[in-house]
Amino acid sequence: MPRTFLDIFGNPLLALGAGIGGVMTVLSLNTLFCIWFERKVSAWIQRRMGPMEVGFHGTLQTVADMIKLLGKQLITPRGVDKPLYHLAPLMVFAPVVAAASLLPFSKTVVLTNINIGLVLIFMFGGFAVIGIFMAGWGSNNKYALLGAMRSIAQNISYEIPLILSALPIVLLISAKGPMYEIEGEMIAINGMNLAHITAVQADTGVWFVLLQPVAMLIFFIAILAETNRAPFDIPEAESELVAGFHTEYSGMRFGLFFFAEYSNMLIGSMLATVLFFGGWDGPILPGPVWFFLKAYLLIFAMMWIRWTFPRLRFDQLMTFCWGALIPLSIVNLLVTAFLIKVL
Amino acid sequence: MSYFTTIAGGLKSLVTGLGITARQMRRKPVTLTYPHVKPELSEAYRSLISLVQFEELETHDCIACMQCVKICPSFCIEIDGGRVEGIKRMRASKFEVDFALCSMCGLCIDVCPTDTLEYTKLYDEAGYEREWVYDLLDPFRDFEDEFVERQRVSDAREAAEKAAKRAAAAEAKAATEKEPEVDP
Amino acid sequence: MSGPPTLDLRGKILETGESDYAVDGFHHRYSAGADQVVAIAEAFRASGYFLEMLTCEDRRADLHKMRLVYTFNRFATADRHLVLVELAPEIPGAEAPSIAHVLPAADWYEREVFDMYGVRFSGHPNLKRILLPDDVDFHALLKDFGRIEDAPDAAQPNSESPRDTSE
Amino acid sequence: MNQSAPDTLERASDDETYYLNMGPQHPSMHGVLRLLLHLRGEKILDCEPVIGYAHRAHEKMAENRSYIMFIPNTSRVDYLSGMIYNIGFCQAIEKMVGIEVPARAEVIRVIVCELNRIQSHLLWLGTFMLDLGGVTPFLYCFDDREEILTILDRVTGSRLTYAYGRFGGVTMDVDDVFIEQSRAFLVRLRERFLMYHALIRENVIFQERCRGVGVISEEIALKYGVTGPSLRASGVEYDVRRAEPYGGYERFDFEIPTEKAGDCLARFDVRVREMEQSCRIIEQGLTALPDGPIGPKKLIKKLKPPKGEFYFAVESARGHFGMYILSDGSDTPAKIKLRTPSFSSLSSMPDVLRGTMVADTIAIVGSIDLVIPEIDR
Repeated sequence: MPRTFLDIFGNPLLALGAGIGGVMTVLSLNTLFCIWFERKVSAWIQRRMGPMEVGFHGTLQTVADMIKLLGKQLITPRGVDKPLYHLAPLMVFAPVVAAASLLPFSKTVVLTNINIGLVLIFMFGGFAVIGIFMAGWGSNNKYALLGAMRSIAQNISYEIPLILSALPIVLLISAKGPMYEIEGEMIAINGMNLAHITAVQADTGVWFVLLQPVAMLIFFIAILAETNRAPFDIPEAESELVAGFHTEYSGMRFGLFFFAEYSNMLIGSMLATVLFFGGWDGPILPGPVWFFLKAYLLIFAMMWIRWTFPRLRFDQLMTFCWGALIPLSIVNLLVTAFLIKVL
Repeated sequence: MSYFTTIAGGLKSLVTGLGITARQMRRKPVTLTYPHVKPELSEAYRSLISLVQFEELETHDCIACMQCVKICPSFCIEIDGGRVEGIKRMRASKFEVDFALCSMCGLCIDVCPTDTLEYTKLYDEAGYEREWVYDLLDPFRDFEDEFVERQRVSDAREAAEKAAKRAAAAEAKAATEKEPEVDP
Repeated sequence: MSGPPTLDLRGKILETGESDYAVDGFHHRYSAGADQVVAIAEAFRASGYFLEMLTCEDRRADLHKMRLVYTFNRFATADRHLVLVELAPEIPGAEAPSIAHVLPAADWYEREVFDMYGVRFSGHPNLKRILLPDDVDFHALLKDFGRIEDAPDAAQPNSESPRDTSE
Repeated sequence: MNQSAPDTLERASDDETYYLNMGPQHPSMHGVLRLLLHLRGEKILDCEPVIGYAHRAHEKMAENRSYIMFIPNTSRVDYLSGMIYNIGFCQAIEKMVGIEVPARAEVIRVIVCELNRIQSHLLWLGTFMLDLGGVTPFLYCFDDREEILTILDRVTGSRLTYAYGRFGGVTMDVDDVFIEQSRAFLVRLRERFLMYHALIRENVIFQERCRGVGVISEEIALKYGVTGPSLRASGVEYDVRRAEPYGGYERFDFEIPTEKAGDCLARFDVRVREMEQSCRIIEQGLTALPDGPIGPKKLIKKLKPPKGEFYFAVESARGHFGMYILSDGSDTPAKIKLRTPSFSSLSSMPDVLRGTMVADTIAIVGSIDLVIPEIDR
């Protein structure tokens, strides 16, 4: 089983520092890359060129933008609820860092190895809603409030199919237990341990996307909704709510929301990779490379979808969740449970 | 059952959409990186106006007839001018256009009797003040005296020729008129 | 082109004028008094016509009147009725009954006429300015407002020889 | 996904009701329209459009300059169908004064007007998709629109505010390159229609957003004088080009597309089919382009119109554009009233929007194709 940072560093504070440093580096680089990549993907789809000026094919454009954002004045509008307004970006941003530390990115080394990793990730995902609502309420702006309202309803609703579509994986793993042999080592297997989920897929050579295609689809759609990506970007629907919950934010506070959005995308894609695409499993190339490659392919798919479809209306979004995704995922879960019991 | 067919149909339409954008993704961009690559302006492009330099005159041919001043919907043209000592042609002495007001409608060019107005190809000019006045005669000032001199000479020659012709005609006429007298 | 029979308003209208569609674009032309406007609008509404346009003319210079111009038309075949309504020349003071409750299209047109000419419409649900800001104190399309001679240093549009200094 | 009927809503001013100023600065108000929404949650109780932010006093300007000097103004009233307005104004004056237009100029006018109509509809299609959250079709539409602008730029010298019409003709003649380019464009556009159909019309999200949303019934249309594609989507076959043929349209063979439903989807369908019809008209025009002059030899500057009232209407991309001209016999109009279609369409909005949701507002206002400067004049 992989070694954690605690195993490597020995000292918990040192491990914590190294973990946060590592996660922050990865997330920052990811944000810088994703913004550039998103602009490039949209440009390709729309037959434009995208950023071309700063650096080779505009690669340094986001760096320049980030510097610009850092240099901008932080405007605090009159009439905002100051504590909430100031705290909100941090509340959106902090759970992202915590969630990112749970993902097993390689076979040998991980940041943490917790038996309830899956639950924790969903929990941190749920935290972000509080930050978004604080932003919406604290801004004292009707567009922001509408955006926040939509966001809460959407995120809470879509957590259900998200979890329901992850459950069959937990069942599949648990069905292999209680003890399972991985590379000659017997371990007490746990369906909610992300490292175990990856390890089982690598060991059997069957990625769960083959066993659970419906769950994969539902999970992916739910991830889109959870990360407020088009066609589910109604909390920040540009053409309706100007910018939704972050309408009143400027400078680096706005930057933090952006940061959180792209980090959420990465975490969602990584989680999907772990659950359905075998995580770091793959031939020739080292594990982490495969891990990030798969995650970025999923991110590319998310961008592709965003730049193809129009946006759903709020009530349609909810109908889609409660009328299609949740029943489907429940049926899928029951069928999986039944088949596991029978086979 | 219709529940599932609806979902399937919807999914199919979404996949079709993704296919279309994927096909577009493989094509070349249609945009230009503007300051580096400049689009070609069309021949007829309407921009700021200027005076034509006629080859045979070596200068403009504005005769200060005020047609453009009268027709300009933005009231942005101001012309001074009139008769110059010694030549027949009327000449403009001031042709000021306030381009901050000009809307490039082209009425002045249509109305010009001597066709001495034309569009330039300046597409990125901007005024920085409320009044952005150019005197279109400025590029021609140096030629003006020369032109007037030349014109005076040619006018004089023309006048002389005309006078000669007239004299000849008068003579001929006189001759024809005289003839009957001579004849009998 | 045949279509539904044209609306006959001669009983209700004071005066029927001459009109030739091929020349001026109106099939029928009427003059009416301000008190008849609502009845006229109701008649048009009942026959399936829509209010095509409502505007006003400042005719104080020649007719010594303000004049409202209504045109009604229908979708089926073109049948344009021009109704001219003469009002008192005083601004403020000229007033006509509103037809917004009969034809809601008139709501905004009447507001525009009020905005631009100062003609009031009695019974209008929301008679306030529509295009100009609420706090201006003029009616922009009246002939005595903003004539070009008032404008400083503007060329005269129709003078024969503007600033011809050649003489 | 059904909306409750407007009459089930009570218009209360209790604590639950709040007001939202959508605009004048808002990403999808297409300029400077302001909608004052009375909301409860996301549901619209009432809506009050506030206009006038782009008022440029075109009607006042008209009273202070001669007829010919008003020509450049016309294409600025509605900058998206500037050609139709521009040429429509010339046609109105020609009819009033009795100026003959040569056959070639007439056909050229029809062609450029229809190109302009397609251009306007393409821009509408793009911005409508933008309102619904689909950014990519917007850029595809602009790509196509760019072709039209290039074609028109070649003959008029301008891309948006054309000032191409003159009394009795047009300013510049078209050449073979124009005909070639236009034909090539029609071929290209017909291919693109297939793509738009698959990418937009077939898309399930698009259909969900549009079907049954913002129904303008025939009743509402009649009450408010809504015209153009928005009216034809409600099942009324009214098109000025057919009802009161002008400028030689009676010689062209085209259909007037109508739909029954009156919702956003119907308006979408009507506009797309109208573009196809415009393609047909252009094709006929290009084939039948006669030789001859394109206008009077000398620019007609001074007019002697008869005294009296005149009305002339053309079908702009948004509907019935009427010009009421009062002439006092001089070279300056005593009054010009521009009856613009968007004005009527927008005035019907409170009735249509009541009972819908905020997201629908955007879709509905987008689907009726408003050009704010045209409303404000």
